[in-house]
Amino acid sequence: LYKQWIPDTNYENKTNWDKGKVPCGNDVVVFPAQGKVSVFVETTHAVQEMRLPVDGELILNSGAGFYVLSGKDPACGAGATVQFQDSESLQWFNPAMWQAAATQNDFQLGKFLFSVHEESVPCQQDDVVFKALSSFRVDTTSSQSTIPVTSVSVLGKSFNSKSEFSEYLSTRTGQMQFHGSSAVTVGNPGCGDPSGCDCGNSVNHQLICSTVQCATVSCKQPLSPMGHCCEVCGAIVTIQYTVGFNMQTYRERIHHLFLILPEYRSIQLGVSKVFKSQKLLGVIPFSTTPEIQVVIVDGEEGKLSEALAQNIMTDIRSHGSELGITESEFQASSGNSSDPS
Amino acid sequence: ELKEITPINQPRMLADDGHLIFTTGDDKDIRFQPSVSGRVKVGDEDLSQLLIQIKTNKEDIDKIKADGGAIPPEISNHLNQLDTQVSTV
Amino acid sequence: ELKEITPINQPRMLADDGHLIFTTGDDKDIRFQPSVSGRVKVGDEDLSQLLIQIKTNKEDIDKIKADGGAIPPEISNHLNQLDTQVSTV
Amino acid sequence: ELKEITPINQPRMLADDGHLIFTTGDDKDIRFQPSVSGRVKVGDEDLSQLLIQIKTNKEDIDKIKADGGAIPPEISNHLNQLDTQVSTV
Repeated sequence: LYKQWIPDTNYENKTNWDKGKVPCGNDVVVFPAQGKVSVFVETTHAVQEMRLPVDGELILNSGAGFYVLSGKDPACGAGATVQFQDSESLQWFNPAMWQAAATQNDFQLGKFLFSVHEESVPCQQDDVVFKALSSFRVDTTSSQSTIPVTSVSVLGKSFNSKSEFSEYLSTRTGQMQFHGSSAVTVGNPGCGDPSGCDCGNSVNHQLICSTVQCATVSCKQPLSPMGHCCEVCGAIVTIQYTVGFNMQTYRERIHHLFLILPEYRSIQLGVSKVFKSQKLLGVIPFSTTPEIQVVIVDGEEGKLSEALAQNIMTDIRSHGSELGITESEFQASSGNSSDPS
Repeated sequence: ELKEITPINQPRMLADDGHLIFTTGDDKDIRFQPSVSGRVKVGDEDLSQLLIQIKTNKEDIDKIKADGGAIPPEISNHLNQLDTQVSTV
Repeated sequence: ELKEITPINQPRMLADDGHLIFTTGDDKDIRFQPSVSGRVKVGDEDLSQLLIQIKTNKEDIDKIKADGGAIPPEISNHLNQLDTQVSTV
Repeated sequence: ELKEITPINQPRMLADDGHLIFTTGDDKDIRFQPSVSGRVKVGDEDLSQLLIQIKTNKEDIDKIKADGGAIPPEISNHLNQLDTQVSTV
């Protein structure tokens, strides 16, 4: 899948300025002296004065630039000191910083995929996207020395060679964009298994969840999906599969059969491969088996999610064998569950 | 996919340890375009004027190399003296 | 309606197809003014130094044009030789 | 005149009476650093070339100051004339 970093350090992004507006011709623009930042400038701006950081850069898109006026800019107001916001604390392992999609085009179309928290952050088989006409600053600190992914695209250039990307990281721009203790490495093979791959982020589970604020849940039996940081109200369908199961096909099938229906508009559904410990006598873990976890939430008590889970179970009963599905069960936060057959 | 974007080739204005640096990517220029009445100045110096001066200097030098510069007064004096001596022999 | 201020007559820095362009406005300059102890450099060259050199060169040329440069040794030799000849006549 | 001085060494771009000014703090340079294959141009002139010319000019001037430039034809003529006169005495 593609995972796209949401924040940017673009000049035109008004949320990057302390006054909540892009500075205009009467303003004094101040970048904090010690903030190491790479700022992307997409268009032309008038400034009264701009103070750059001691170490930092402005990347100028074609047509972008700065000019000064002889008098006041009548459209700008009295003029003020406008400061660029600090972006030091934005962490790679914060799930809220990422959007997921099946194709790059889906980002433009706003077709985002819901994932459990661990998979909201780029998985080892993912292609990481930083928006083409933008710059950013991301803190990669983690307990691991590297963050392996398949590819990273920055400023419109896609890197899938380990050495080329490591060279990019050593450039001035690379060092301003990526800071922190772990090195992002590209060239990890994509997911070659049609039934899907384990994300690989369970090793970072604590770090990921340390950034997440869980909402209080109001359902009878909140569920704890694997890879998620919070209890949820909704339903989980667990699928055992065999040869012939294709995760991408199955994700699309659920979308076409159910998610496009108006009654399911508020549904968020994430499909992932997880490794569940098999427990001997229910206590001692003795092996792990991959299975498919379908997490369904609806932002409310979970009734709608349960209805969808029932629909999915029905579909599996009729078409499971064609889809490579051998067994399935569901649990809902209402307390209902399928008969474990 | 992404089509028209030239990757990582944009010019930059950057600060490096307080130095102000203007850079460009491969094959890309930095151009100063003074207008008829506006000047590009480095400190108090008018860059265009000085660049014209470079060429004037070169032309002057070429002329001196070809034809010699002024005649040093010692030479003139020496020649005049010799003239006098020769004419009075 | 006053929002449409074109930067056309204003001094500006602009990226154009990867080139970085500094354009001055009508009667308006662009100045690069480092601190007293800072320099303006083009690549590895110290532009400030070189601009001073242009003026020094001009002064030197003016002096050569006024007073001549060094006396070429052929001339000195020739004059000495004539001196000797004249004195022995 | 710069309105105020920032205590920190932040490079600045500012408007001064409609002029566009780039400044740096103490001991900090302003550098123009195109890529290896990119050039710095002033109008249509290649600044890097012109900077080389400054040095060439200086070398030429030094040579002229040391050895003299070309021998002015008046001098050559004068000397030849003296030669003739002396030899016919």
